[in-house]
Amino acid sequence: MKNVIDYYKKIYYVMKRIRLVEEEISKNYKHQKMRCPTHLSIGQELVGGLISLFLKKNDFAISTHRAHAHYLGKGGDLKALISELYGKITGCSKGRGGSMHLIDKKVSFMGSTAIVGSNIPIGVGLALSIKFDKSNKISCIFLGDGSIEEGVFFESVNFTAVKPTPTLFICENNNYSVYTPIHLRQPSDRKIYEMVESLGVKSFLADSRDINDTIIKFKKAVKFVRENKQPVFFEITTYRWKEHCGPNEDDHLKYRSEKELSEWKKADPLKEIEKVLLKNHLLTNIQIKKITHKIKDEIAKAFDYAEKSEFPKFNSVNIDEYAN
Amino acid sequence: MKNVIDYYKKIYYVMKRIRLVEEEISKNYKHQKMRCPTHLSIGQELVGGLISLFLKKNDFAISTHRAHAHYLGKGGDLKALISELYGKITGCSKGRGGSMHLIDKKVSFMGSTAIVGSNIPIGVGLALSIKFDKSNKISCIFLGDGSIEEGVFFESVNFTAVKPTPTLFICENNNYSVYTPIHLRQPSDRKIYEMVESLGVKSFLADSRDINDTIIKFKKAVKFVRENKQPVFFEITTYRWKEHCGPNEDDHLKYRSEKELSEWKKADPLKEIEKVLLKNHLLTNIQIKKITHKIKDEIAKAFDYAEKSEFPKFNSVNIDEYAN
Amino acid sequence: MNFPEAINDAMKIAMSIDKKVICYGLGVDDPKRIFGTTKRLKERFGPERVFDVPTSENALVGIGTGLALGGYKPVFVSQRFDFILLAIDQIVNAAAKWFYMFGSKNNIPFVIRLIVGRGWGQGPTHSQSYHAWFANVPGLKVVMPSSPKNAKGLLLSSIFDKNPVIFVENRWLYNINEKVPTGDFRVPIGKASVIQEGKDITIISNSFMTVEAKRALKFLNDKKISCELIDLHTVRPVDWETIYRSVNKTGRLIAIDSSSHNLSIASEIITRVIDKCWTKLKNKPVKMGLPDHIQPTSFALTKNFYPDYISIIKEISSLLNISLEWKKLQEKQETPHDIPGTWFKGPF
Amino acid sequence: MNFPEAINDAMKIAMSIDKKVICYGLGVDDPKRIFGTTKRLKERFGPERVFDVPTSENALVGIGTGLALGGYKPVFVSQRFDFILLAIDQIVNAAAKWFYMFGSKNNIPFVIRLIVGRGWGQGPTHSQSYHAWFANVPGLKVVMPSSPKNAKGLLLSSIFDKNPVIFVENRWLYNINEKVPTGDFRVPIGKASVIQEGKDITIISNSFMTVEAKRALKFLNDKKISCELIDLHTVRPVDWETIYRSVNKTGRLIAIDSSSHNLSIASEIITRVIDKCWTKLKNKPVKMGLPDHIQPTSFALTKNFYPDYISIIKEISSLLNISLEWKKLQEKQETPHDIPGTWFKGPF
Ligand SMILES: Cc1ncc(C[n+]2csc(CCOP(=O)(O)OP(=O)(O)O)c2C)c(N)n1
Ligand SMILES: Cc1ncc(C[n+]2csc(CCOP(=O)(O)OP(=O)(O)O)c2C)c(N)n1
Ligand SMILES: [Mg+2]
Ligand SMILES: [Mg+2]
Repeated sequence: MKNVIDYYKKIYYVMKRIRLVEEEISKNYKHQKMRCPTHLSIGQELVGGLISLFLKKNDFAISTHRAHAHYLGKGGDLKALISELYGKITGCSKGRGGSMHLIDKKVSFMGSTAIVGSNIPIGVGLALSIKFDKSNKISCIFLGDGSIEEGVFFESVNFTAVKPTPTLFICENNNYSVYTPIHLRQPSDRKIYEMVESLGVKSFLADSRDINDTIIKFKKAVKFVRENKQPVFFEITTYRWKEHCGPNEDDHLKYRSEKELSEWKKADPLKEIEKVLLKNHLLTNIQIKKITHKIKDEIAKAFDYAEKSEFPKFNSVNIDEYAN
Repeated sequence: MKNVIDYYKKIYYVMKRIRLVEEEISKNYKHQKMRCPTHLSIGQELVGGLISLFLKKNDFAISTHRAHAHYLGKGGDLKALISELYGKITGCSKGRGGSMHLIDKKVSFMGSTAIVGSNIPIGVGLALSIKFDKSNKISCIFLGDGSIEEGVFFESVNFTAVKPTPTLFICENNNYSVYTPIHLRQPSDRKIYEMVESLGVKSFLADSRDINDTIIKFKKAVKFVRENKQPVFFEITTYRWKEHCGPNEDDHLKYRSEKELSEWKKADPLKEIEKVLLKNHLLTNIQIKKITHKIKDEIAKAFDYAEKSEFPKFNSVNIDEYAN
Repeated sequence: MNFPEAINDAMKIAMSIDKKVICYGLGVDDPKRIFGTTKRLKERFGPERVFDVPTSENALVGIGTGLALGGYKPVFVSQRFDFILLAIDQIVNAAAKWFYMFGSKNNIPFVIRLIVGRGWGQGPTHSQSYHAWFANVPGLKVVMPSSPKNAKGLLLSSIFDKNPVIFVENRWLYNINEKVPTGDFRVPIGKASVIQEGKDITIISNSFMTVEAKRALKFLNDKKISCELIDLHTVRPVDWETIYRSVNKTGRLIAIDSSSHNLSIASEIITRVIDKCWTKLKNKPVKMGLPDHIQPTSFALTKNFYPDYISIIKEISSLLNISLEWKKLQEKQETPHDIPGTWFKGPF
Repeated sequence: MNFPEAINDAMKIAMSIDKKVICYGLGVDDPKRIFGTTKRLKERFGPERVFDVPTSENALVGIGTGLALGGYKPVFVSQRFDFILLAIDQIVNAAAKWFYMFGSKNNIPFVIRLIVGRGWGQGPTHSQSYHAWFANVPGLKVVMPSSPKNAKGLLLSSIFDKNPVIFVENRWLYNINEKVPTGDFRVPIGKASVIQEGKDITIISNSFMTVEAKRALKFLNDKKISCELIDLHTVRPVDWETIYRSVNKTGRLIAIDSSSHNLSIASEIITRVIDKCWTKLKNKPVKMGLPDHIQPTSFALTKNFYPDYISIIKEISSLLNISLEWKKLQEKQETPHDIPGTWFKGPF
């Protein structure tokens, strides 16, 4: 138990930073300078924290439309993220991809894609390259509960079940695909992780509200993949606070109950970690203020950097579309 | 037990007829008048027999590239089948589809398609139409062990697991997709039917060499679908004797062992049924000769009909490509 | 009536007329109702005929084909054209071929509504429109409305057509308002619409490009340039007769597509016009369209990505070799190029 | 060396030169070895670099993209072009866009070999070639060899190209024999080949249509008709300069595609030639290709489905307004139209 708490401080910082970044994006979105579809991870920061603890810099990661937290958790450059949202040449994809297309090669964050499920086989391919290289990296694929329904998910899982690769599937089950609850998309009595187990891939289930358990299991999952060079599927129950796409709340749409939302907010893993840290005197209120201040300062600088950066120029020939 | 044997006579006739049709196609193929890719069902006739016993005429069926046995088992017109192979206007698809594209609306055989897995969601759609109609038909989807690997199979199973429809998936597991054995395509320790069960669809496994068991289970499966208006997955182990595509043997290719093939040939369900019928005095050798003669006569007439039929004419405008 | 209301109206009428009409797709019964196009359908026609689905595009199209074979008239909706790339096999190898391939014995009445994204950084995978691909697939019909009125009429015709129809809706049409006939009003598939007759030049366009062309007309009419504007309505089949008749009259052609100009409907129109109107041509025909380039996300990179009424005027100015002072028009533009109007605040 | 041997040779050379080259696909190590094109690869380079796979086209293409991101140079083989329609999403939305969409930071060296079926009743879903679709996708290169020699050289260039390449092989090329240079011989992507120079007319073709065009040349040369024959080699990018130069010289153009003529490479070529060579054209350019129709299975229905050397001669005869007695040629034909030679006994 004491072991696990050691992780809290680092995870707290990473999660807090993700939260504050997302909140700042949410706040500034109305100025209409981040002109692209943007999916926030507020409420789902734990995964970003987990990967910051257990992934190595050269482990591959590949994500989805909702990628900010993964990008930051993996160590992606904040300035390049904000600049990408601003569509600036300093953006991580030179403004060409926007919020849904993030990359940071320095930390092996290989990309995030906006077609549901499309990153999954690519992550398996990355894992296969690791296998061929005989290196001890692993390949992490972030995915949502909705992507499970795409055939390519099944094909990819089947592939690595036949041909074992060091793939870690990390499935954030937030119960929704846009406004559609999972019971309209998948049989109610079927658990995703159990189904995947039956496809031939070792699986875990964790609840983001049970932080200790989640950390222990995640650590175990990463270790298993790395040591056995075999795939693992890690499902984590979580919840998105904001609207599916965009900076606002969407409670007025009533596709989910107020109670559901408020219960999840009450169980906020970030707040929970903070509480535990305070209780265990591993953190003080003054330190929290300091951390907050430090992060906010960093964020302000990133926004400033993005604001001041140049826009890219459009080149009408197919330059930059082909590598030479 | 006695009950089951009652089915033997009918099933014997249907299977024998399929076998003789396929053999005649195989024999005549070299004359180069059946100019299309042709996948024979010799060795796999049992499924054709089963559906002749338990499906109703108005139950939907939809099949794959290897569809002759299903078409005949469902009651499809033999002359129209042979004519289709000959590319004649009297063919069931007017010569446009060939061996891989069979249809006989009179017996609700709705089509067979040549893209692996592509018939599967269409069969689920047919089942959904039955559900909307509130009729008590069922929809049968024939598929091979290879089609399991296509994402659309998974998507279709998931769909009907969430939204129950009277779908009967009939999976003929003949251990091969072309020359590739199943263990290179699917995890060796995973059983298809168990996996499908875990996807949320009730499943059965039968071995075509255990005829009684297969008949009982199949009857049960059909009954379950019809009564509960819920999907069932029925896996049946079987074996293809001839080459994957074409009229010949392919033993010289050595992708499967002589032993494997000869063991399956020894356990030939058709011969087995014949044996049991003879032993139980439900059939005599003279009757067998008579049946054979009758069927051969019918087949000869069908080939003759096909030979004598007219070729279709090509119409360079897009006539017949659009319904009016 | 705006565009989503017109679509919604058509859906309601079709579903009232014919109990076999079914509407399904991700979000058809969610709070946003596909930008309002499926509003109140579930309430009115019940959850069996209007239902949400798993994210499984390929199976969903196959299921539609099966429903059609079973006697239904399904309407499947995809919120972006880009997503349907997952279902190309079912559309091309199954739905499109079914009628012909099986001896014209079973037809597939099936509408696939595809919404094309534009603006606000929709970017590489949320703003594509491969209608030209589908226009190259025998067995399919491909319909591209350009206004609320023809959207309603064309959708009703599509739903009651006996063949699979790809129905392409540009997101920027959604905010256009016009008077739309009530009731079961149909616009025929395969017939182009001559929006304005003229004698100097023929403009052929589709979807949102017709809106831009209409804007250009206002300006050009003032300058006494007599343009004939033809909106295609459907890009498979194309109404060749109307096109040839017009070009034979005017001797000049600008063909505009609402996607990349490369291998576009505009290319095919020019090729065929060359064949059929060769001796009547006064100038070489001109094509317009988006650049043959991946669409970037950044605001700065999408500037001038789409043809607009100014670039149309510019082309005409150079084709007729007259000065039309289009540069001044550019200076007057106030709405940022990546939104359909200043009321739009993102993100969709 | 015949065509499969040339492909096989290229694969062996590529895999020897570069350990990162991987070959996978259904059947690459089965007894038939994809018509011999992957012969002895597994024995020579090991089962890790040459492997069979589940029937999961969409994932397999995604896996190739991942391998490429991980530093490998995968070559994926699909036995029919038609099957790849299941993987359009991965090709178009991911592989093609990756380099540009992520700021040109990671490139995808990835070859997808697609074999186009023809003859012996391949029919509606086993004889399609949608290379024109891929030629409309920025980020892809699309290569179409027309002989063993250029197949070898183009495949080697494709494997060592830094971008995703769609490599389209017509099944009827497989039986052509010619001398092929040994060793690491490359033919550049994006450069058309002038097979014969001439001054009366330009013929532009690709893939197996170039074989037919060459046959036509033999006849036409005898008749002293001076044709310039250009084989495209690649349909994205197209070598426009070579095309314009030729048409500006001859003033006449026949563009032939090896798939449906509708919305084809031939259409695009004509459209662009109109733009660039307008004043030099002596006749209207002509396009040829398959009918815009679903391909039937029946022997009787595929007769005249494909352009052949006789129909090319016929077109030229009408274009130059001279009588070339092509009808006599038709009478001389002995091999049934649906097989590449009398040695062929079906079924594949
Ligand atoms: C193939 C495809 N279909 C539909 C969409 C529209 N879409 C965007 S995000 C999303 C929700 C996916 O849900 P999930 O995987 O659970 O991720 P979450 O948004 O909950 O993080 C959908 C359906 C898409 N982008 N791609
Ligand atoms: C999408 C697709 N991929 C590959 C093929 C080539 N192919 C034709 S039949 C076949 C084997 C399928 O195996 P299975 O489903 O087990 O059927 P079987 O031939 O054993 O009856 C394959 C791979 C195809 N037709 N479609
Ligand atoms: Mg979700
Ligand atoms: Mg099989």
